[in-house]
Amino acid sequence: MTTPCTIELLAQPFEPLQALAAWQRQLRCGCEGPGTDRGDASRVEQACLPPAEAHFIGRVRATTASGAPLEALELEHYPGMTERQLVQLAEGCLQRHGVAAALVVHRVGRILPGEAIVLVAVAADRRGPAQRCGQELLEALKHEAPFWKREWSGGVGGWVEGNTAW
Amino acid sequence: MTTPCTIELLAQPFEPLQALAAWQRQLRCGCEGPGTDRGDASRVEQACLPPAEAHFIGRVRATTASGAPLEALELEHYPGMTERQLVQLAEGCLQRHGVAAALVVHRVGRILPGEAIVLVAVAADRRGPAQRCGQELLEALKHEAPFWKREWSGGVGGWVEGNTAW
Amino acid sequence: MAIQVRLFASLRERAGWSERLVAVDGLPATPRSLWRQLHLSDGAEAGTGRAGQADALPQGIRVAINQAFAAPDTPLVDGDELAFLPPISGG
Amino acid sequence: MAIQVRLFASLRERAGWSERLVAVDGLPATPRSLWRQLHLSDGAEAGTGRAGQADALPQGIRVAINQAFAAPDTPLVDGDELAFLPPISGG
Repeated sequence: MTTPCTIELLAQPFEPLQALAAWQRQLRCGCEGPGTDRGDASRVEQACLPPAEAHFIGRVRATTASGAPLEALELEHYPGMTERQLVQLAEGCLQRHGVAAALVVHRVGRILPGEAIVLVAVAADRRGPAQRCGQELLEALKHEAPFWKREWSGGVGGWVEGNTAW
Repeated sequence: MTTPCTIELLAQPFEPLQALAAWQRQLRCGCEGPGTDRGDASRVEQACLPPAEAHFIGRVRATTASGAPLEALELEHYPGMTERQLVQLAEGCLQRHGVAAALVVHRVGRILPGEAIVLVAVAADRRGPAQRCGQELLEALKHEAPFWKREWSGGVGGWVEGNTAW
Repeated sequence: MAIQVRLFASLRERAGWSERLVAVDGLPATPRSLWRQLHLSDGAEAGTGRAGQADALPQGIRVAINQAFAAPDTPLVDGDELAFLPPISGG
Repeated sequence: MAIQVRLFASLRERAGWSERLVAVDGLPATPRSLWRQLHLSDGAEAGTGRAGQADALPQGIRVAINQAFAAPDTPLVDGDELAFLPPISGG
Protein backbone atom coordinates (compact mmCIF):
# COMPACT_ATOMS: atom_id res chain seq x y z
CA MET A 1 0.00 0.00 0.00
CA THR A 2 1.07 3.55 -0.70
CA THR A 3 0.90 6.30 1.89
CA PRO A 4 -2.09 8.58 1.24
CA CYS A 5 0.08 11.70 1.67
CA THR A 6 3.24 12.30 -0.33
CA ILE A 7 5.29 15.36 0.66
CA GLU A 8 8.40 16.50 -1.20
CA LEU A 9 10.63 19.51 -0.57
CA LEU A 10 12.98 20.06 -3.50
CA ALA A 11 16.07 22.25 -3.74
CA GLN A 12 16.19 21.81 -7.53
CA PRO A 13 13.72 22.70 -10.30
CA PHE A 14 11.04 20.11 -10.99
CA GLU A 15 8.61 19.47 -13.81
CA PRO A 16 5.06 19.35 -12.34
CA LEU A 17 3.64 17.01 -14.99
CA GLN A 18 6.47 14.53 -14.37
CA ALA A 19 5.85 14.72 -10.63
CA LEU A 20 2.15 14.03 -11.28
CA ALA A 21 3.01 11.06 -13.50
CA ALA A 22 5.23 9.58 -10.77
CA TRP A 23 2.48 10.11 -8.20
CA GLN A 24 -0.10 8.42 -10.42
CA ARG A 25 2.23 5.41 -10.87
CA GLN A 26 2.50 5.25 -7.08
CA LEU A 27 -1.30 5.37 -6.69
CA ARG A 28 -1.70 2.57 -9.23
CA CYS A 29 0.91 0.41 -7.52
CA GLY A 30 -1.08 0.45 -4.29
CA CYS A 31 -3.95 -1.28 -6.06
CA GLU A 32 -2.20 -4.29 -7.57
CA GLY A 33 -3.26 -7.32 -5.61
CA PRO A 34 -1.44 -10.67 -5.77
CA GLY A 35 -4.29 -12.14 -7.83
CA THR A 36 -3.88 -9.68 -10.70
CA ASP A 37 -4.30 -11.47 -14.01
CA ARG A 38 -1.24 -10.87 -16.20
CA GLY A 39 -3.14 -10.13 -19.40
CA ASP A 40 -5.54 -7.77 -17.67
CA ALA A 41 -2.91 -5.96 -15.64
CA SER A 42 -2.89 -2.66 -17.49
CA ARG A 43 -6.66 -2.37 -17.26
CA VAL A 44 -6.68 -3.23 -13.55
CA GLU A 45 -4.05 -0.56 -12.96
CA GLN A 46 -6.04 2.01 -14.88
CA ALA A 47 -9.24 1.28 -13.03
CA CYS A 48 -7.41 1.87 -9.76
CA LEU A 49 -6.82 5.56 -10.29
CA PRO A 50 -9.56 7.36 -8.35
CA PRO A 51 -12.37 8.89 -10.46
CA ALA A 52 -11.56 12.50 -9.53
CA GLU A 53 -8.20 14.28 -9.52
CA ALA A 54 -7.61 17.98 -8.87
CA HIS A 55 -4.22 19.67 -9.35
CA PHE A 56 -2.77 23.08 -8.74
CA ILE A 57 0.57 24.37 -10.03
CA GLY A 58 2.03 27.65 -8.78
CA ARG A 59 4.90 29.29 -10.66
CA VAL A 60 7.18 32.19 -9.79
CA ARG A 61 6.03 35.48 -11.31
CA ALA A 62 8.34 37.62 -13.45
CA THR A 63 7.84 40.66 -11.19
CA THR A 64 7.99 41.48 -7.50
CA ALA A 65 4.93 42.42 -5.45
CA SER A 66 5.69 46.06 -6.23
CA GLY A 67 6.02 45.42 -9.97
CA ALA A 68 9.83 45.48 -10.39
CA PRO A 69 11.51 42.77 -12.52
CA LEU A 70 12.22 39.76 -10.32
CA GLU A 71 15.65 38.16 -10.58
CA ALA A 72 14.90 35.25 -8.28
CA LEU A 73 12.82 34.13 -5.37
CA GLU A 74 14.60 32.73 -2.33
CA LEU A 75 12.59 30.33 -0.23
CA GLU A 76 13.65 29.68 3.34
CA HIS A 77 12.06 26.92 5.42
CA TYR A 78 12.42 25.24 8.82
CA PRO A 79 13.92 21.82 8.03
CA GLY A 80 12.02 19.18 9.95
CA MET A 81 9.12 21.33 11.05
CA THR A 82 8.11 22.29 7.51
CA GLU A 83 7.87 18.65 6.40
CA ARG A 84 6.05 17.71 9.60
CA GLN A 85 3.55 20.54 9.20
CA LEU A 86 2.89 19.65 5.57
CA VAL A 87 2.16 16.04 6.50
CA GLN A 88 -0.19 17.14 9.30
CA LEU A 89 -2.00 19.64 7.09
CA ALA A 90 -2.39 17.10 4.29
CA GLU A 91 -3.57 14.31 6.57
CA GLY A 92 -6.09 16.57 8.30
CA CYS A 93 -7.41 17.75 4.95
CA LEU A 94 -7.69 14.20 3.61
CA GLN A 95 -9.67 13.07 6.61
CA ARG A 96 -12.00 16.05 6.65
CA HIS A 97 -12.90 15.58 3.00
CA GLY A 98 -12.77 11.79 2.87
CA VAL A 99 -10.19 11.91 0.12
CA ALA A 100 -7.99 9.02 -1.09
CA ALA A 101 -4.56 10.58 -1.59
CA ALA A 102 -2.68 13.87 -1.74
CA LEU A 103 0.64 15.07 -3.15
CA VAL A 104 2.48 18.24 -2.16
CA VAL A 105 5.71 19.22 -3.91
CA HIS A 106 7.29 22.48 -2.77
CA ARG A 107 10.52 24.16 -3.83
CA VAL A 108 13.04 25.58 -1.37
CA GLY A 109 16.14 27.68 -2.00
CA ARG A 110 16.67 29.88 -5.05
CA ILE A 111 13.87 29.76 -7.67
CA LEU A 112 13.83 31.55 -11.02
CA PRO A 113 10.84 33.30 -12.65
CA GLY A 114 8.63 30.80 -14.45
CA GLU A 115 9.83 27.84 -12.38
CA ALA A 116 7.24 25.85 -10.48
CA ILE A 117 7.26 26.61 -6.77
CA VAL A 118 4.36 24.47 -5.59
CA LEU A 119 2.28 21.53 -6.80
CA VAL A 120 -0.75 20.22 -4.93
CA ALA A 121 -2.68 17.21 -6.20
CA VAL A 122 -5.61 15.36 -4.67
CA ALA A 123 -7.24 12.10 -5.78
CA ALA A 124 -10.74 11.28 -4.57
CA ASP A 125 -13.89 9.38 -5.34
CA ARG A 126 -15.83 12.53 -6.26
CA ARG A 127 -15.05 15.87 -7.88
CA GLY A 128 -16.33 18.06 -5.01
CA PRO A 129 -14.07 16.64 -2.28
CA ALA A 130 -11.09 16.54 -4.68
CA GLN A 131 -11.46 20.22 -5.58
CA ARG A 132 -12.34 21.42 -2.08
CA CYS A 133 -9.51 19.47 -0.45
CA GLY A 134 -7.02 20.73 -3.04
CA GLN A 135 -8.01 24.35 -2.42
CA GLU A 136 -8.00 23.99 1.33
CA LEU A 137 -4.61 22.29 1.34
CA LEU A 138 -3.10 25.02 -0.83
CA GLU A 139 -4.41 27.76 1.46
CA ALA A 140 -3.28 25.82 4.53
CA LEU A 141 0.29 25.41 3.34
CA LYS A 142 0.47 29.06 2.35
CA HIS A 143 -0.47 30.15 5.85
CA GLU A 144 0.48 27.29 8.18
CA ALA A 145 3.67 25.72 6.83
CA PRO A 146 6.91 27.56 7.76
CA PHE A 147 8.10 29.00 4.45
CA TRP A 148 9.48 32.49 3.92
CA LYS A 149 9.88 34.14 0.54
CA ARG A 150 12.52 36.72 -0.30
CA GLU A 151 12.26 38.59 -3.59
CA TRP A 152 15.56 39.52 -5.26
CA SER A 153 15.37 42.51 -7.57
CA GLY A 154 18.16 44.85 -8.64
CA GLY A 155 20.56 42.92 -6.42
CA VAL A 156 18.49 43.68 -3.31
CA GLY A 157 16.53 41.06 -1.36
CA GLY A 158 13.25 41.87 0.41
CA TRP A 159 11.23 39.52 2.60
CA VAL A 160 7.62 38.98 1.59
CA GLU A 161 5.28 39.23 4.56
CA GLY A 162 2.03 37.38 3.99
CA ASN A 163 0.38 35.97 0.88
CA THR A 164 -1.52 37.34 -2.09
CA ALA A 165 -5.30 37.20 -1.73
CA TRP A 166 -7.21 34.18 -2.96
CA MET B 1 -0.94 33.96 -30.63
CA THR B 2 -2.81 30.98 -29.30
CA THR B 3 -6.57 30.94 -28.78
CA PRO B 4 -7.42 31.26 -25.07
CA CYS B 5 -9.86 28.32 -25.26
CA THR B 6 -8.87 24.90 -26.55
CA ILE B 7 -11.69 22.37 -26.91
CA GLU B 8 -11.16 18.76 -27.93
CA LEU B 9 -13.70 15.94 -28.33
CA LEU B 10 -11.93 12.61 -28.64
CA ALA B 11 -13.32 9.24 -29.74
CA GLN B 12 -10.16 7.46 -28.54
CA PRO B 13 -8.54 7.14 -25.08
CA PHE B 14 -6.22 10.00 -24.13
CA GLU B 15 -3.56 10.50 -21.48
CA PRO B 16 -4.46 13.63 -19.46
CA LEU B 17 -0.87 14.49 -18.52
CA GLN B 18 0.18 14.34 -22.18
CA ALA B 19 -2.75 16.55 -23.12
CA LEU B 20 -1.66 19.03 -20.43
CA ALA B 21 1.93 18.97 -21.71
CA ALA B 22 0.74 19.74 -25.24
CA TRP B 23 -1.44 22.57 -23.94
CA GLN B 24 1.46 24.06 -21.96
CA ARG B 25 3.65 23.97 -25.09
CA GLN B 26 0.89 25.82 -26.90
CA LEU B 27 0.67 28.44 -24.12
CA ARG B 28 4.44 28.96 -24.26
CA CYS B 29 4.45 29.32 -28.03
CA GLY B 30 2.05 32.24 -27.81
CA CYS B 31 4.66 34.19 -25.84
CA GLU B 32 7.67 33.94 -28.13
CA GLY B 33 8.12 37.33 -29.70
CA PRO B 34 10.38 37.98 -32.72
CA GLY B 35 12.94 39.67 -30.47
CA THR B 36 13.59 36.60 -28.34
CA ASP B 37 17.28 36.22 -27.59
CA ARG B 38 18.47 32.76 -28.73
CA GLY B 39 20.50 31.97 -25.64
CA ASP B 40 17.78 33.04 -23.26
CA ALA B 41 14.95 31.34 -25.15
CA SER B 42 14.23 28.52 -22.73
CA ARG B 43 13.98 30.87 -19.82
CA VAL B 44 11.72 33.26 -21.72
CA GLU B 45 9.43 30.35 -22.58
CA GLN B 46 9.28 29.19 -18.99
CA ALA B 47 8.48 32.62 -17.67
CA CYS B 48 5.54 32.82 -20.06
CA LEU B 49 3.50 30.08 -18.40
CA PRO B 50 0.97 31.87 -16.17
CA PRO B 51 1.68 31.78 -12.41
CA ALA B 52 -1.41 29.71 -11.54
CA GLU B 53 -2.71 26.56 -13.17
CA ALA B 54 -5.66 24.45 -11.98
CA HIS B 55 -6.54 21.04 -13.48
CA PHE B 56 -9.30 18.51 -13.06
CA ILE B 57 -9.30 14.95 -14.40
CA GLY B 58 -12.44 12.82 -14.32
CA ARG B 59 -12.20 9.06 -14.88
CA VAL B 60 -14.85 6.41 -15.46
CA ARG B 61 -15.80 4.54 -12.28
CA ALA B 62 -15.67 0.76 -12.04
CA THR B 63 -19.34 0.53 -11.02
CA THR B 64 -22.67 1.89 -12.22
CA ALA B 65 -24.71 4.44 -10.23
CA SER B 66 -26.53 1.50 -8.60
CA GLY B 67 -23.28 -0.28 -7.69
CA ALA B 68 -23.16 -3.02 -10.35
CA PRO B 69 -19.87 -3.70 -12.16
CA LEU B 70 -19.58 -1.36 -15.14
CA GLU B 71 -18.47 -2.85 -18.45
CA ALA B 72 -18.29 0.43 -20.32
CA LEU B 73 -19.70 3.90 -20.50
CA GLU B 74 -21.14 5.08 -23.80
CA LEU B 75 -21.09 8.80 -24.36
CA GLU B 76 -23.41 10.31 -26.95
CA HIS B 77 -23.13 13.94 -28.01
CA TYR B 78 -24.60 16.39 -30.52
CA PRO B 79 -21.85 16.90 -33.09
CA GLY B 80 -21.49 20.59 -33.80
CA MET B 81 -23.62 21.87 -30.94
CA THR B 82 -21.52 20.19 -28.25
CA GLU B 83 -18.30 21.82 -29.50
CA ARG B 84 -20.04 25.16 -29.91
CA GLN B 85 -21.48 25.01 -26.40
CA LEU B 86 -18.11 24.08 -24.88
CA VAL B 87 -16.44 27.04 -26.57
CA GLN B 88 -19.18 29.39 -25.36
CA LEU B 89 -19.07 28.06 -21.81
CA ALA B 90 -15.27 28.28 -21.67
CA GLU B 91 -15.13 31.78 -23.15
CA GLY B 92 -17.80 33.05 -20.76
CA CYS B 93 -15.98 31.53 -17.82
CA LEU B 94 -12.64 33.00 -18.90
CA GLN B 95 -14.11 36.47 -19.20
CA ARG B 96 -15.99 36.34 -15.90
CA HIS B 97 -12.87 35.33 -14.00
CA GLY B 98 -10.30 37.28 -16.00
CA VAL B 99 -8.40 34.11 -16.79
CA ALA B 100 -5.68 33.66 -19.44
CA ALA B 101 -6.46 30.29 -21.02
CA ALA B 102 -8.58 27.16 -20.69
CA LEU B 103 -8.44 23.62 -22.01
CA VAL B 104 -11.34 21.16 -22.17
CA VAL B 105 -10.78 17.60 -23.40
CA HIS B 106 -13.83 15.35 -23.38
CA ARG B 107 -14.26 11.76 -24.55
CA VAL B 108 -17.15 10.59 -26.69
CA GLY B 109 -18.17 7.06 -27.70
CA ARG B 110 -17.30 3.93 -25.73
CA ILE B 111 -15.14 4.48 -22.63
CA LEU B 112 -13.76 1.80 -20.30
CA PRO B 113 -13.55 1.95 -16.48
CA GLY B 114 -10.47 3.85 -15.38
CA GLU B 115 -10.15 5.77 -18.66
CA ALA B 116 -10.19 9.55 -18.49
CA ILE B 117 -13.50 11.01 -19.62
CA VAL B 118 -12.87 14.70 -19.00
CA LEU B 119 -9.95 17.07 -18.45
CA VAL B 120 -10.39 20.74 -17.59
CA ALA B 121 -7.38 23.02 -17.18
CA VAL B 122 -7.21 26.75 -16.53
CA ALA B 123 -4.17 29.04 -16.53
CA ALA B 124 -4.39 32.40 -14.79
CA ASP B 125 -2.46 35.13 -13.07
CA ARG B 126 -3.73 34.15 -9.61
CA ARG B 127 -4.72 30.95 -7.84
CA GLY B 128 -8.27 32.07 -6.90
CA PRO B 129 -9.51 32.78 -10.43
CA ALA B 130 -7.75 29.65 -11.77
CA GLN B 131 -9.46 27.40 -9.23
CA ARG B 132 -12.84 29.12 -9.37
CA CYS B 133 -12.92 29.18 -13.18
CA GLY B 134 -11.90 25.52 -13.34
CA GLN B 135 -14.68 24.47 -10.98
CA GLU B 136 -17.28 26.59 -12.70
CA LEU B 137 -16.33 25.34 -16.15
CA LEU B 138 -16.52 21.72 -15.00
CA GLU B 139 -20.01 22.23 -13.53
CA ALA B 140 -21.10 24.15 -16.62
CA LEU B 141 -20.08 21.44 -19.05
CA LYS B 142 -21.71 18.76 -16.91
CA HIS B 143 -25.05 20.57 -17.05
CA GLU B 144 -24.99 22.74 -20.16
CA ALA B 145 -23.08 20.84 -22.85
CA PRO B 146 -25.10 18.19 -24.71
CA PHE B 147 -23.59 14.89 -23.56
CA TRP B 148 -25.51 11.79 -22.58
CA LYS B 149 -24.05 8.86 -20.67
CA ARG B 150 -25.21 5.28 -20.99
CA GLU B 151 -23.92 2.73 -18.51
CA TRP B 152 -23.37 -0.81 -19.82
CA SER B 153 -23.56 -3.55 -17.21
CA GLY B 154 -24.40 -7.22 -17.68
CA GLY B 155 -24.92 -6.57 -21.39
CA VAL B 156 -27.69 -4.05 -20.69
CA GLY B 157 -27.37 -0.32 -21.33
CA GLY B 158 -29.12 2.29 -19.17
CA TRP B 159 -29.17 6.04 -19.74
CA VAL B 160 -27.91 8.19 -16.89
CA GLU B 161 -30.25 11.08 -16.16
CA GLY B 162 -28.47 13.95 -14.45
CA ASN B 163 -25.14 14.20 -12.68
CA THR B 164 -23.70 13.17 -9.33
CA ALA B 165 -23.74 15.91 -6.68
CA TRP B 166 -20.76 18.21 -6.32
CA MET C 1 -42.05 24.70 -44.51
CA ALA C 2 -39.60 21.93 -43.65
CA ILE C 3 -37.92 21.41 -40.29
CA GLN C 4 -35.08 18.99 -39.66
CA VAL C 5 -35.88 17.29 -36.34
CA ARG C 6 -33.19 15.48 -34.33
CA LEU C 7 -33.53 13.27 -31.26
CA PHE C 8 -30.79 12.13 -28.89
CA ALA C 9 -30.06 9.40 -26.36
CA SER C 10 -33.18 8.05 -24.57
CA LEU C 11 -35.52 10.16 -26.75
CA ARG C 12 -33.97 8.76 -29.92
CA GLU C 13 -34.28 5.21 -28.66
CA ARG C 14 -37.88 5.61 -27.51
CA ALA C 15 -38.98 7.15 -30.81
CA GLY C 16 -36.97 4.71 -32.90
CA TRP C 17 -35.46 7.42 -35.12
CA SER C 18 -32.75 10.03 -34.80
CA GLU C 19 -33.30 12.49 -37.62
CA ARG C 20 -36.31 13.33 -39.79
CA LEU C 21 -37.29 16.07 -42.20
CA VAL C 22 -40.76 17.17 -41.12
CA ALA C 23 -43.17 19.14 -43.32
CA VAL C 24 -45.19 21.67 -41.33
CA ASP C 25 -48.46 23.09 -42.73
CA GLY C 26 -50.20 25.08 -40.01
CA LEU C 27 -48.55 28.21 -38.60
CA PRO C 28 -46.99 29.17 -36.24
CA ALA C 29 -44.91 26.05 -35.69
CA THR C 30 -42.88 25.86 -32.48
CA PRO C 31 -40.80 23.12 -30.80
CA ARG C 32 -43.78 22.52 -28.53
CA SER C 33 -46.21 22.07 -31.43
CA LEU C 34 -43.80 19.76 -33.26
CA TRP C 35 -43.35 17.65 -30.12
CA ARG C 36 -47.13 17.12 -30.17
CA GLN C 37 -47.37 16.63 -33.91
CA LEU C 38 -44.69 13.92 -33.82
CA HIS C 39 -46.24 12.20 -30.75
CA LEU C 40 -42.88 12.25 -29.04
CA SER C 41 -44.42 11.60 -25.62
CA ASP C 42 -45.53 8.13 -26.84
CA GLY C 43 -43.94 5.44 -24.72
CA ALA C 44 -42.84 7.84 -22.00
CA GLU C 45 -43.42 6.56 -18.50
CA ALA C 46 -44.57 9.82 -16.91
CA GLY C 47 -47.54 11.97 -17.84
CA THR C 48 -49.17 9.54 -20.24
CA GLY C 49 -52.01 8.65 -17.92
CA ARG C 50 -53.37 12.14 -17.45
CA ALA C 51 -55.80 13.62 -19.93
CA GLY C 52 -54.57 16.67 -21.80
CA GLN C 53 -50.95 16.16 -20.71
CA ALA C 54 -50.19 13.20 -22.91
CA ASP C 55 -48.56 15.33 -25.60
CA ALA C 56 -47.05 18.07 -23.40
CA LEU C 57 -43.30 18.67 -23.61
CA PRO C 58 -41.96 17.03 -20.42
CA GLN C 59 -40.09 19.23 -17.91
CA GLY C 60 -36.62 17.70 -18.28
CA ILE C 61 -36.54 17.93 -22.08
CA ARG C 62 -34.59 20.86 -23.54
CA VAL C 63 -34.84 22.32 -26.99
CA ALA C 64 -32.15 23.45 -29.41
CA ILE C 65 -32.78 25.37 -32.62
CA ASN C 66 -29.88 25.44 -35.09
CA GLN C 67 -27.62 23.98 -32.40
CA ALA C 68 -28.29 26.61 -29.74
CA PHE C 69 -30.59 26.26 -26.72
CA ALA C 70 -33.99 27.86 -27.34
CA ALA C 71 -37.36 28.29 -25.61
CA PRO C 72 -40.05 25.68 -26.50
CA ASP C 73 -42.32 28.39 -27.90
CA THR C 74 -39.81 29.97 -30.26
CA PRO C 75 -41.38 30.30 -33.74
CA LEU C 76 -39.65 28.02 -36.24
CA VAL C 77 -38.70 29.09 -39.73
CA ASP C 78 -38.20 27.05 -42.86
CA GLY C 79 -34.95 25.08 -42.80
CA ASP C 80 -34.46 25.18 -39.04
CA GLU C 81 -32.70 22.29 -37.34
CA LEU C 82 -34.73 21.44 -34.23
CA ALA C 83 -33.40 19.08 -31.56
CA PHE C 84 -35.05 17.65 -28.46
CA LEU C 85 -32.48 16.94 -25.72
CA PRO C 86 -33.07 14.63 -22.75
CA PRO C 87 -31.44 15.57 -19.42
CA ILE C 88 -27.71 16.18 -19.91
CA SER C 89 -25.13 14.00 -18.17
CA GLY C 90 -21.62 14.96 -19.25
CA GLY C 91 -18.23 15.18 -17.65
CA MET D 1 18.16 24.76 32.00
CA ALA D 2 19.22 25.14 28.35
CA ILE D 3 16.96 26.09 25.45
CA GLN D 4 17.98 25.89 21.81
CA VAL D 5 16.65 29.08 20.19
CA ARG D 6 16.21 29.37 16.42
CA LEU D 7 15.36 32.39 14.29
CA PHE D 8 14.21 32.47 10.69
CA ALA D 9 14.08 34.81 7.70
CA SER D 10 13.72 38.51 8.65
CA LEU D 11 14.06 37.76 12.38
CA ARG D 12 17.31 35.89 11.78
CA GLU D 13 18.70 38.71 9.68
CA ARG D 14 17.71 41.43 12.13
CA ALA D 15 19.23 39.59 15.09
CA GLY D 16 22.33 38.55 13.18
CA TRP D 17 22.18 34.93 14.32
CA SER D 18 20.11 31.87 13.48
CA GLU D 19 20.66 29.41 16.32
CA ARG D 20 21.86 29.80 19.92
CA LEU D 21 21.90 27.64 23.03
CA VAL D 22 20.49 29.86 25.79
CA ALA D 23 20.94 29.19 29.51
CA VAL D 24 17.85 30.14 31.51
CA ASP D 25 18.09 30.78 35.29
CA GLY D 26 14.79 32.23 36.51
CA LEU D 27 11.64 30.11 36.30
CA PRO D 28 9.19 29.74 34.66
CA ALA D 29 10.72 30.43 31.26
CA THR D 30 8.35 30.86 28.32
CA PRO D 31 8.80 31.88 24.67
CA ARG D 32 7.58 35.34 25.70
CA SER D 33 10.16 35.68 28.48
CA LEU D 34 12.96 34.46 26.22
CA TRP D 35 11.97 36.96 23.54
CA ARG D 36 12.48 39.69 26.16
CA GLN D 37 15.65 38.17 27.59
CA LEU D 38 17.24 37.98 24.14
CA HIS D 39 16.11 41.55 23.20
CA LEU D 40 14.68 40.20 19.97
CA SER D 41 12.59 43.34 19.40
CA ASP D 42 15.80 45.35 18.97
CA GLY D 43 15.94 46.89 15.55
CA ALA D 44 12.27 46.24 14.82
CA GLU D 45 10.50 49.12 13.13
CA ALA D 46 7.21 48.84 14.98
CA GLY D 47 6.54 49.09 18.72
CA THR D 48 10.00 50.23 19.74
CA GLY D 49 8.95 53.80 20.43
CA ARG D 50 6.36 52.99 23.08
CA ALA D 51 7.36 52.54 26.69
CA GLY D 52 6.75 49.06 28.10
CA GLN D 53 6.09 47.57 24.68
CA ALA D 54 9.67 47.58 23.46
CA ASP D 55 10.24 43.95 24.44
CA ALA D 56 6.74 42.58 23.82
CA LEU D 57 6.40 39.70 21.37
CA PRO D 58 5.00 41.37 18.21
CA GLN D 59 1.62 40.21 16.92
CA GLY D 60 2.76 38.63 13.65
CA ILE D 61 5.48 36.50 15.24
CA ARG D 62 4.57 32.85 15.85
CA VAL D 63 6.25 30.42 18.20
CA ALA D 64 7.23 26.78 17.69
CA ILE D 65 8.42 24.47 20.46
CA ASN D 66 10.13 21.28 19.30
CA GLN D 67 8.99 22.01 15.76
CA ALA D 68 5.29 22.35 16.55
CA PHE D 69 3.31 25.60 16.87
CA ALA D 70 2.84 26.60 20.52
CA ALA D 71 1.38 29.45 22.57
CA PRO D 72 3.84 32.20 23.63
CA ASP D 73 3.21 31.44 27.32
CA THR D 74 3.88 27.70 27.16
CA PRO D 75 6.34 26.75 29.96
CA LEU D 76 9.66 25.61 28.48
CA VAL D 77 11.54 22.59 29.74
CA ASP D 78 15.24 21.79 29.59
CA GLY D 79 16.36 20.80 26.12
CA ASP D 80 13.43 22.38 24.26
CA GLU D 81 13.98 23.71 20.77
CA LEU D 82 12.29 27.10 20.60
CA ALA D 83 11.77 28.93 17.31
CA PHE D 84 10.43 32.40 16.54
CA LEU D 85 8.73 32.54 13.14
CA PRO D 86 8.03 35.74 11.20
CA PRO D 87 4.84 35.87 9.07
CA ILE D 88 4.67 32.86 6.77
CA SER D 89 4.69 33.28 2.98
CA GLY D 90 4.72 29.91 1.28
CA GLY D 91 3.24 28.37 -1.85
